[in-house]
Amino acid sequence: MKNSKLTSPEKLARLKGKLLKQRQKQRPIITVCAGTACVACGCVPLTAAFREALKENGLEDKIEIRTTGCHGFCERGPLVVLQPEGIFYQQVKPADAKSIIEQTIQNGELVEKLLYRDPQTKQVLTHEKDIPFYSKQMRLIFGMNGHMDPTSIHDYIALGGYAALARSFLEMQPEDIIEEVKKSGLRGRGGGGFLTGKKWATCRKAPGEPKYIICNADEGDPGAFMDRSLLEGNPHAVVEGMIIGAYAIGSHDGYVYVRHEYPLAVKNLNIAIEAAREFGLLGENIFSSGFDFDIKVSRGGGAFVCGESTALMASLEGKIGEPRAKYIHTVTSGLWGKPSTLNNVETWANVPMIIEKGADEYAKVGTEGSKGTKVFALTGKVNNTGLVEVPMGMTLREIVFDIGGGIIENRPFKAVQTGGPSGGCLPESALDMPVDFDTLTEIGSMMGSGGLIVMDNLTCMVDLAKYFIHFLQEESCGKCTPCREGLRQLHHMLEKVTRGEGGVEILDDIERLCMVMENASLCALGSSAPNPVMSTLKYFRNEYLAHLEEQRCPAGVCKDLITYSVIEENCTGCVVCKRACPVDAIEGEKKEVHKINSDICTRCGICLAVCKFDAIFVE
Amino acid sequence: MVKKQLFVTPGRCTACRNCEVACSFVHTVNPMVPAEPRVRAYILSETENTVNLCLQCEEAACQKVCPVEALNRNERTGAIEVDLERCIRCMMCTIACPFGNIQIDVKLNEIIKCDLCDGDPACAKFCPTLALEYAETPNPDPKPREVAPLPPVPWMLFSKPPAKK
Amino acid sequence: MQLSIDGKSVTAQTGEYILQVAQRNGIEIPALCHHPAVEPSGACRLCMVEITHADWGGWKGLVTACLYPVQEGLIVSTANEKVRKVRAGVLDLLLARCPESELIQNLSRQYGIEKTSFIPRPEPDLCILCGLCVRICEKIGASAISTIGRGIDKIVSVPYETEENYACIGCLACATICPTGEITFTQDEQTRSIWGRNFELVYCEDCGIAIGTPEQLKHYSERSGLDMSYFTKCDRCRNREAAARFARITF
Amino acid sequence: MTLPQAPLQNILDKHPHDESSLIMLLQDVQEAYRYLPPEILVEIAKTLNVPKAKVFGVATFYKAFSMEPRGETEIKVCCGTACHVRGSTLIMDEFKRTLGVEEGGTTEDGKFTLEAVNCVGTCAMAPVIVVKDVYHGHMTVNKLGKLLKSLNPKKAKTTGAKAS
Repeated sequence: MKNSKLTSPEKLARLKGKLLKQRQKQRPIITVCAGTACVACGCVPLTAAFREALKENGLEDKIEIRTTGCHGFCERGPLVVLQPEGIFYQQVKPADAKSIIEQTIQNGELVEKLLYRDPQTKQVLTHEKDIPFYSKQMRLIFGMNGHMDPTSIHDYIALGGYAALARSFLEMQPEDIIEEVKKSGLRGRGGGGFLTGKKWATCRKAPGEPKYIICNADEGDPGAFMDRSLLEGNPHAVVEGMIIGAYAIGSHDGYVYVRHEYPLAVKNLNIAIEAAREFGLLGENIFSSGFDFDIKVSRGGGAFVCGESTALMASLEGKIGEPRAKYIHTVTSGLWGKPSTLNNVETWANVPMIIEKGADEYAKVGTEGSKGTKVFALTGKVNNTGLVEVPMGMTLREIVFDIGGGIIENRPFKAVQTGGPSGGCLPESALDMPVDFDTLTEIGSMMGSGGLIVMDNLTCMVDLAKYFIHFLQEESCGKCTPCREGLRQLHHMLEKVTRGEGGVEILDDIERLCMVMENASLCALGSSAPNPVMSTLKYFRNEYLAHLEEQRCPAGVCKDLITYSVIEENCTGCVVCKRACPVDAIEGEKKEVHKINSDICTRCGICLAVCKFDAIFVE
Repeated sequence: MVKKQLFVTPGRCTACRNCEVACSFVHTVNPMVPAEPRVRAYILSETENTVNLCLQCEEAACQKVCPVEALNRNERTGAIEVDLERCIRCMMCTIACPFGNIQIDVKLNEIIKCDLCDGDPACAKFCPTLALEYAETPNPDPKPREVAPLPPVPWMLFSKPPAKK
Repeated sequence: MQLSIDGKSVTAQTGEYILQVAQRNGIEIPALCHHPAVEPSGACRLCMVEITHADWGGWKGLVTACLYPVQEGLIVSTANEKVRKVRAGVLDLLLARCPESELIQNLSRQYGIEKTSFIPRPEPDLCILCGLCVRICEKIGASAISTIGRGIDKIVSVPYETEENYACIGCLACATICPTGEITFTQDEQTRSIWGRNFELVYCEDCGIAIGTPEQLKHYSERSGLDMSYFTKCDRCRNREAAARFARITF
Repeated sequence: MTLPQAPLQNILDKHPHDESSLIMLLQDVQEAYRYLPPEILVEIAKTLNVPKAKVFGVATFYKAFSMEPRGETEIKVCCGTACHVRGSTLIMDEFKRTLGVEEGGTTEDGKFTLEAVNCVGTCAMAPVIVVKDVYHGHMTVNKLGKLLKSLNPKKAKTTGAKAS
C-alpha cells in the first residue's frame, strides 16, 4: 500500500467515505464468527466450505465472506449471520455451507434446521435481533464485532473507527479529554471500579518523564473472557482508546500486557498495531500534530497475580511478578518508577465511544454511580452461555434468566458467582439487585472483571469455596505471609470441611483466619481471597453445617461424604459402567443389574458420566 | 569559623594509654561488657611512642567499600560514623582501611571507629601531654598538664600495652 | 512535619516511613523482613499499624509501618486491639510455617501464642521467606540467590551453577542478615562453606588470620574502585603498621 | 546433551538486550526447546546482563515455563471455574489415570504432558481441553478416550480407561 499515511483527520474522513461506498457495493455478506470458541467448534473448515460452495456456484465476486470476531453467543457456535438481512444460523457444519448458499442466498429460502429455536417458547427465530439472547442486550462495545474483520483496519474505519481520535486531536486539548472522561463517569472495568478520568488527571499532573500507558489484558479470572474477545474481535477500539489516553496524559510509550493463554488475541492485536502504524495513527507525528505514541505488546508468563497492577508492571520490567505496596500510587510511581496509567481492555475500548458521543450521551446509560455498559461472561449451568453486554444496573435475574435462558435442564438456581476468585457467591435473594459496582460490593461480592458463573443445585458451595482457595493457593506469588500461609491453612480447613471433619467450631477458625488475611495481605489477591469463603459462609452456611454436623454433602459432590449406587429399575446391565470403572468396583454380568461395591469405589464419577440410562445414584 | 580538629603529635606521646581508657569508658554502654577503644597507643621503641586513630579521610576507603551506605559523615563534627542499624557486619571496611582504624568489637559484634565523641573527643581531654588535642590549630609549645583522674578501670590490668614490632 | 504515634507527637521528614520514625522515638513495632540496609518490602506483614487522620472523615485502616510514608497530621496506633489481633494472626501463621524458630516462638509468646492453632508445615525449616537475604545479596551486587518458584512452594536458593560460573562470593551477608538463622555457613582454617559451595580463604599477610574469600575481596575491590592492595591485611596488623609510619612523620 | 544453538541465536536477535525482554525471550526459548535448558538460561543471563539467579527466579515463577522437557503433545485441561462446575475434575482425573501421570507430569515416552490451566477463556464450551493449540469443548469421558486414541493409537490400546 503506497502512501497510506493518514496525515490529517480530513484524510481519515475521506477514506471512510470511500470505504463506505465500497461496502455498499459488496452486499450480501456471509459473516462467520471466528472467535476462539467458534474456531474450536470448527468455523475454519466452515469458512473453507463456504468459499468452495461460492466457487461452485460462480458467486466468488458477488458475495463476500467476512470472518469476524466473537459474536458472544458461544454456546451455539459456529455462528453464521447473513447480512444485510441479519439471518442468524447457529451450529453450522461445513456440510451446511452448500445448502445455505443454494437455498438462502440464491433462492431466499431459510434453512430451517440451522435457525435458532428458543428453548423456553419453542419458537423458531430467524433474525439475530429477535433472539432474546441479543435483543435484551445493549451492545455498545461489542456491537461492531459482528460487522468487521478484526484484521482489517478498513473495516474499522468504515464503521466510524478512529473518528474519536480525529476529534480529540482536532477539537480537543488534553485537559478537555480528561474532563470529558471524568464527566462520563467511566469506572475501571478491571475490577476496582476506580474513576478513569480521575486516574488520568493525577497521572497527567504527576511529576516525572516519561509517562507510561498500560493496557491490562492479563485476564486471569477464570470464567471471564470479554477482554480476550475484544482484543480478538475489535483490537482497533483498544488501540484507539489508548492513543486518546496517551494524548490526554502526555505519554509516548504504551504497553499491552496480554495473557499467555491468548495467542489469537496477540496475533490480531499485533496486526492492528501494525496497520495503525502504517496508516500513521501510531508512531511519530500522529495527524501531523507533532504528537508521538507507539504501543508494544508484551506477553504474560502465566501468573494470575500479574493482573494486579504492580505485579504486572514488575513483569513488564522483566522481573518476578510480585506486587508491591501501593501506598504511593502507580499513577505517580509505576512502571520503572515513572507515572503510569493502567486500565484494562474494556475500559480502553470505552474511551473512543465517550469522545465520539460525548460524555453526556454516554452517561445516559447505567446507574447513578456506574455509567455505561458492562460486558459479562455468562457461564456455568446456564442455557445460553457467552458474552453479554448490558447496561449497568440490569438485575442479575434479567441477565441469568432472560438473556441466559435460565438454568440447564430447568434445574433449580442456587447461586451466581461474580467477580472471579476475588468475588463472592450470591444467592437467589440477590437476583433482583441491580448489577453495578457499588451494589455488588455492598452485598459482599464485587464486579471484578465481569465473570458471572451460574450454579445449580448440583454445585456444592463448600467445594466451590475450596476450589477458589486452591486456585488462589496455586496462584499466590508467595511474597507475603498472610496470603501464602493463610491460603495454605485455609485450604487445609476447607478440605476438612469437605470431609465432614472439624466440628462447627472450625467455622470460627475459618472466619478468624479470613479476617487476618483480609487485613494484613499485601495485595488484592490476598486481601480478597477470603471473599469466596466469606460469601458462601454468609449465604450458604447451611451447606457447611450439613457437611460438619450431618456428614452430608447436599449437592453430592464431596467425595468423602457420598456413596454411589445403582438404581435397579434403570439399569439395563449394559456393562458400560463396569468397563469404565478404573478400580473394578462394579459387579454384575451382562444383562444383570449391576452393583457398586462401595468399599472399593473411589467416587470418581466415571460411571455416572458414562451411564446412558440414569441408573447411577449419588447420595 | 575554623573547625576544630583532632591533632596527633606522636613525639609527645608517652603511651600512657589514658586515651584508650577514656575512649573505652565513654563508649561503654553496659559496664559488664566494656567497649574496645577506638584509639590505640603504641610503644614503638625506647624513645618512640604514638597513638593511632581514625583520620576521617576525605575520600575514605571504608565509605567507598561499604555496600549498604552504613558509613556516613556527620557534617557537624566531620566524623565518619557507623550506622549500626544499617551495618551488616560484612567487615569489608575493616579490611579496606589502609590504617586499620575501623575494627570490629567481637564481644559486641559491632563495627567500631572513632566518632570524635560527637564533637568532644574524650581521648584528647584526658591526654596529659597534648599528643592528642582537639583544637583549631595545634598548640606549638605544650606543657604537660593536669588531667582529671580517670575512674578505676579494672580491665586494664588484664591487658598489656602492645609490644613493639 | 508532625504526626502522632500512640498519642505521642513526633517529628518526621518527608520521605520517611512510619516504622523509622517510631523506632527513632523508642516505639517498638515488630518487623521481620525489615532491615535499614535494604529497601523495605512489606513481606512479613508484622509491622501492621492502624492509621487515621483528622481529615479522613473517621476512616481508619491497617497499613504496614515499614512502607507507609509519613504525612503531616497522621495519627498512628501501633498497639491497639485490632493491630494486636492481626499481628497475632500473622504470627500464628508464621509459627505454623516455622514451629522450630526461636525468634518466632518468642515473638508469638508476646502475643499470647504458645502453640500454633494451624497445622504445622511438615518438615519445617527456619525460613520465613522475609526475602532479606535476596535483597542484601542484590544490594551487595552479587545477586547470587533468588526466590525460586512461587506461592506455598517458594524457596530461597542459588540457581544450579557450574564451577566456572558461580555468582556467590561467599561474603556471608545473607547468613548475617537472616533473622531466623536458616542460612548457615561453616568455616575452618582452610575453607568457608555456604550454599553448598566451598570457598578458599585469603589470609592476612602479617598475622595470617583469614580475612575473606578471594571472590569476595575481588568483588569488593571492583565495586569500590579500590586497588586489590587495599585487601591484603587484617585491621589490627594495619593499625600497628600505620602507627609506626605516623610516628616518623614530622608535622 | 548438546543443544542446537541456532534457535537461541535467532531468539536473542529478535529482542532488545535488556531486562524487560527477559520474559519474551524465555517464552520463545520454551517454544523452541519445549523447556528452558539451564545452559541457555545462563547464556540469556549473560546476554541481557541480568544475574543468573534472577533469570532462574523468573523462569520458575511463571507457569508458562518448564525446567523439564515437556512432552511432544501438551494436553491442557482447563480448570477454570466454569469448567470446574461443569465437571473438569472428572476429566482431569481420567487423563491422569489413562496417561499414568500427575498434573504437570510427562509420560515416560515423552509423548504427552498433562497440564492444568486456569481458564483458557472459552468457558461457554466448558469443560474444555486444549491439545496442540486445538480447543476441544464440551469434553466428556467418552470423547476423551476417542481423542487419546486418535492422538496415539498404539498407546491407547495398551492403556485404556482401565489402566491403573
